[in-house]
Amino acid sequence: MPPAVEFRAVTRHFGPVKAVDSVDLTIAEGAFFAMLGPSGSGKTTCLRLISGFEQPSAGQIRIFGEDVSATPPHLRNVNTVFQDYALFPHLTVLDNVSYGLMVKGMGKTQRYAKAEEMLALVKLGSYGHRKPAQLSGGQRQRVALARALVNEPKVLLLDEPLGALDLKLREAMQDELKALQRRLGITFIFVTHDQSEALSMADSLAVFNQGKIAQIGTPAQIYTQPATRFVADFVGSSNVLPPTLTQALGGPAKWSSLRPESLRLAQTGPLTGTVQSQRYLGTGTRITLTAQGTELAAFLPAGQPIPPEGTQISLTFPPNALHIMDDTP
Amino acid sequence: MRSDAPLSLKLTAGAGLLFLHLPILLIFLYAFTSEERSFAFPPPGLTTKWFAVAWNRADIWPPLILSLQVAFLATILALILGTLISAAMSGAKFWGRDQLSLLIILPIALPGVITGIALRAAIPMLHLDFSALTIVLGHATFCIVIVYNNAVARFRRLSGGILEASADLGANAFQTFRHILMPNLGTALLAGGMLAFALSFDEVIVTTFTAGVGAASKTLPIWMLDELIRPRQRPVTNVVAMVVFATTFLPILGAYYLTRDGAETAGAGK
Amino acid sequence: MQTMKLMGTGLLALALATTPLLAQVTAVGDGEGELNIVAWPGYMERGESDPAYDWITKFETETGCKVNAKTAGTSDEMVTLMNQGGFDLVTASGDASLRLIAGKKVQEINTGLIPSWAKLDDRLKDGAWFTVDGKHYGVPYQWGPNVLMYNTDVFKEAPKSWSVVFEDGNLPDGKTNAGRVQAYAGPIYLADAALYLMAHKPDLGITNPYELTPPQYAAALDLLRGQRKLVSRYWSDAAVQTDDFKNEGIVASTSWPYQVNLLQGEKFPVASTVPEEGATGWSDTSMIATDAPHPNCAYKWLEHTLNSNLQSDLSSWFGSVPVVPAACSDKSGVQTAEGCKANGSETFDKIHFWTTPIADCKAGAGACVPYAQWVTDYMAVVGGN
Amino acid sequence: MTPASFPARGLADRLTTLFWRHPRILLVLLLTPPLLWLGVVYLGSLAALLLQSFYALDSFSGLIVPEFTLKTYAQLFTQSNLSIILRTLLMASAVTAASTIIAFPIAYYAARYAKGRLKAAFYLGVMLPLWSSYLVKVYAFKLILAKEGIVTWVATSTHTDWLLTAALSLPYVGGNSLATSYLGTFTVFCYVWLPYMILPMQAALERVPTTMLEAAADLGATARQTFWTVTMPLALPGIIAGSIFTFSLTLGDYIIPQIIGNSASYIGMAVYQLQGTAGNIPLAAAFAVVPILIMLVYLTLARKAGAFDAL
Repeated sequence: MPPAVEFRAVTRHFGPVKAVDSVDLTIAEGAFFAMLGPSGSGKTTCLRLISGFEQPSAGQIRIFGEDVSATPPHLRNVNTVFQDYALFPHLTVLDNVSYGLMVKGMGKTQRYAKAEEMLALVKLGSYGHRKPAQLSGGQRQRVALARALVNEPKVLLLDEPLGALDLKLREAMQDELKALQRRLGITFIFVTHDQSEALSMADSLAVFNQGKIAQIGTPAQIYTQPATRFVADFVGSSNVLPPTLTQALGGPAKWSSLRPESLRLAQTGPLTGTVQSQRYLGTGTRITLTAQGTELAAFLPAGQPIPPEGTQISLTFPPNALHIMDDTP
Repeated sequence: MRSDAPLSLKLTAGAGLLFLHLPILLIFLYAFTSEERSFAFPPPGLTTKWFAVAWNRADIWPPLILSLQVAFLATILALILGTLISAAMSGAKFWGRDQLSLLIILPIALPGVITGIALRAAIPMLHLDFSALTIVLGHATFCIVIVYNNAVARFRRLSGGILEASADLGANAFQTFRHILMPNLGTALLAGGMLAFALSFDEVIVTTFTAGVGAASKTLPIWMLDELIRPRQRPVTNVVAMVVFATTFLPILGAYYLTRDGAETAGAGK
Repeated sequence: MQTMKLMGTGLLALALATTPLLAQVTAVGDGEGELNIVAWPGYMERGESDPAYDWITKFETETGCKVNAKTAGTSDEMVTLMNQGGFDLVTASGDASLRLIAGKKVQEINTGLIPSWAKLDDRLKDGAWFTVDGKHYGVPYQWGPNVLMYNTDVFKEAPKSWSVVFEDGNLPDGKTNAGRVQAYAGPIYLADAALYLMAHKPDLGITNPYELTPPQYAAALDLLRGQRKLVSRYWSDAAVQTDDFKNEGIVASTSWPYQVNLLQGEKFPVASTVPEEGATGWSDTSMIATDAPHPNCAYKWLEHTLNSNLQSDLSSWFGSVPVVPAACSDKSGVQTAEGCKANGSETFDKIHFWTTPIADCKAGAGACVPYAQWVTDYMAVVGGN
Repeated sequence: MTPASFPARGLADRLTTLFWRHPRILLVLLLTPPLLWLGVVYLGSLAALLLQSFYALDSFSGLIVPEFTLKTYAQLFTQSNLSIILRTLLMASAVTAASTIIAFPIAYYAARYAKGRLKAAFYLGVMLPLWSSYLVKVYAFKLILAKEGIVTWVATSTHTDWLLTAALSLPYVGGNSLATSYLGTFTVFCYVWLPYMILPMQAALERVPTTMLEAAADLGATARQTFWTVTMPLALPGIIAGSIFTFSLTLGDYIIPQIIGNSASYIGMAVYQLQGTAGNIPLAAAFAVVPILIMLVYLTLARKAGAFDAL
């Protein structure tokens, strides 16, 4: 069984700018895959390369083993949920959802039936006659989803799908999307700049930086074993330690990462410094200190005494918490 | 939230509008004057006979029909060309884009007399005779920008993704054009077309240069120019002006509502 | 590209096929259904201005030639219109006709095809303004003087001199003439100034107002520059002038009898006179364009223009003198012998007819200021310089 | 199991694929007809006209000598022709300035305060005069401004004729009557082109978000400061767009100064008369170069100011 999507040394230039720089990527069938990265890192371009709105300057893209280099978007069995939903303002919800079936030549009764079915699936069964302008943001999001899914695509692409929703709705939709993906078994690929969203939803994810993939792995791998300083910094606000400090802590002369939650207060410890600030986070308190010339953050779970600002403290950590990284940033 | 307008603003705005309309009221008044050849103020007497006279004047109808035909053809041409440019301009960046935007505006930004005299010099070089068709040629040239402006503004307002969304859902370029682009662009094109039509219908400067000889090239404004220069039954021109004024009322109102509603729908995709 | 070429060739062939040969017409065939004429305002009446004056409708019914008239306010405009082509006929004045002949824009007339030619006024038959090397290039239409029109409320008796429009001064009502007089916008009006100087500055030695040596010309221009201060608007259009007499307080101006008739017809207090200096005048000729698209209709029209009824009505309507003397007295139209006299039929020898100024004049080759110079300088004067 | 891609269903699909593979082809197809029209017919016409300006008129035969010369341009720089150009520029600038001032309250009221029906009424109020016959309007003004016309009649009946007399006795701009003075020409120009100024100005003002004005007020700006520091700079593109019309239209009009005014010539009139009456096409073409150059500079500056988006 070929992978759902495969990038082979794909490069995309915009003038002199390399938006995507020789990327190799394999996304397994049925995966819920996230592309994570700051804006301008190339993740959205990768998504548009899969849908066909961008064409690679070099390299090859395969969907289910099939080279789609010469296939325009409208002939790719791939659908997209756009960031701003891109609903057709002049069509009703029902016509929006059945649009893909209509242009493929399906009769009215049949396509409306399928569209109604899909609307029911996204819990918008009674909204078919409305115009997009009469819907709330969350409802439009579901219409966009239904409009894409009704075509039974091999791969569903989602571009910052939850970006425009408020926090509560976003959390509900995260669960719904996840459940929907499991139920349909379709490969979902979504793009986001929100690391917590990526970590909580995806089976596996790729972290993008400056047109390249910095790391691919499961959320746990990415979180606990960041491959580069960039990943450690971008995903979950790790402490990044320079080679000298790593060495002082007993590691090799390489960059390393240390999660704030693995640090513990101790009478004596390898790290000592003065508390500079503290921030109460509900489940605990985050304090910052400068130790051995490096600014560090530590997460102290609730129920512990919190040293006030200005106090000299020592910190310790379990031996396996110090994660050694590649030297590449 | 918005407070009421200051009195001084209301007064100046009102005075400005009055300035725009007093001469028009005068045109209406002199459609009823009993004087025939040249006007003097105040009118010596009032009569409604000029409406009947205008109706029966055989020489009004051919220019009126010609003007409608010319405006119609010029509008169609401008619609096609203006839409093509706006589609090209709203797509990818390409070399010469800025120069092209200048070129489109040129026929209306340069004085009509320049456009007129240039076409006057060029048309014989194309082995064309001056005729109603060359009037259409001239009018279409400066109507393009009217259509273009309306269309390009709508392209800009269209939530950019909907054309991509259509392709994504499996529509080819022609299906996207028919099902997505035209319904969303339609009202803007209609509004642009109406404005272009009205502009062509009243145009006199370029027309005097591109018109042929004889009755076959006599548009309504040219007829009016003749009538005004050589007055006989001058109130008849006022009657015609008044009727044209009254009949443009609805299309202009229509264009207003079309572009206004269009803005709302197009913005709603966001 | 190939198709473009083919189309071009096709158009060219079509153009050649429809262009009549330049040779003189030898017979008048059936009308072509249409006739395009460039004419002075008031020359082409179809009863729309006044139902009593209609000399087009009958012609149209008889010949099936539909007449389209394009009016021109100055001779220069007429020449330009004829240069642009597409017209069949022009009613050219003497300051345009020779230019048209020299520019080969009008064709020789076969007088044998115009039976009424014999009825023409003998003084006009071989007029130098349309006859070159014994060949006739047109058929006389009407002639008349450029009169001084004045408001009879202001002038209890006719002004004796053109000075009322040329010299700064007070009018009989005691008020200044500044802003109350008008001048003609055509460059040929320089001749009116020259005519005035001929009487008032004899030392300049002007003998012919159309043949001016540089010093004479400069004096005429100076006079016109002085006149600019008195004139608030020039007229090139008969209707504009009648409006200005009614609404702008204009009381004296050079004019055509046509405007005098129009205003008198509206009971407006004006009259006209030919002052002691004499007057310039026009003698207009109907000429056929070289590439006239409707030559048969054109010949039919030429014959029609010499019909006594048209000549009589036209002279009464326009205030001009018929070129067919019989039209004054044969009661074929509304004109009468007194009317002809009032329009200046006996002033023929006193009128300095419009003619195109050329550099080679009696004073010698290149001794006079040519017309192109008149145009430039007079435009500058009117433009305020 | 559905495939990863669908086969092309016909010509439309294949063409779409072609356009997708080579977007330039679509661009070329879209641009060819308008470029043929504007680039070849229109620019070609202008070029042909400009070429003529390098020819000269033979003063003897009155025919154009098709040989390169700068003689015609030398003629353009004679005193009388320069004064035509200067007069036209002054008039166009004055008309543009005055139109801006008169248009502003109308545009501002329509954009900021008018709503619903009132807004539609304002729109109609501006559009209708724009589309009612230009010629008939100009002739109506003849009647308004004539010595024995409406203005005089009103002035006499309200005993304000001293004001009119004072205006007419102003040096240079005054005259025998409004209809035969610069004041009259100026008034009619302002009247006829006013809607062309109001519409883009209103559009630009409407685009100024209310929140921005509120932000300015919130930051302590007075109404006057808000107006000059926020509203005006944001409305400027619209004003410039409107001024393109008022300036250019005044620059080229030849009908208004013929009907209302003191027979003083303007560029448009000069072009028309030289071409139509005098048959001096080279000089007419040289005259035409003046507004072309002025407008090209004007448009370039306007584009930099973002005025094209406001057109």
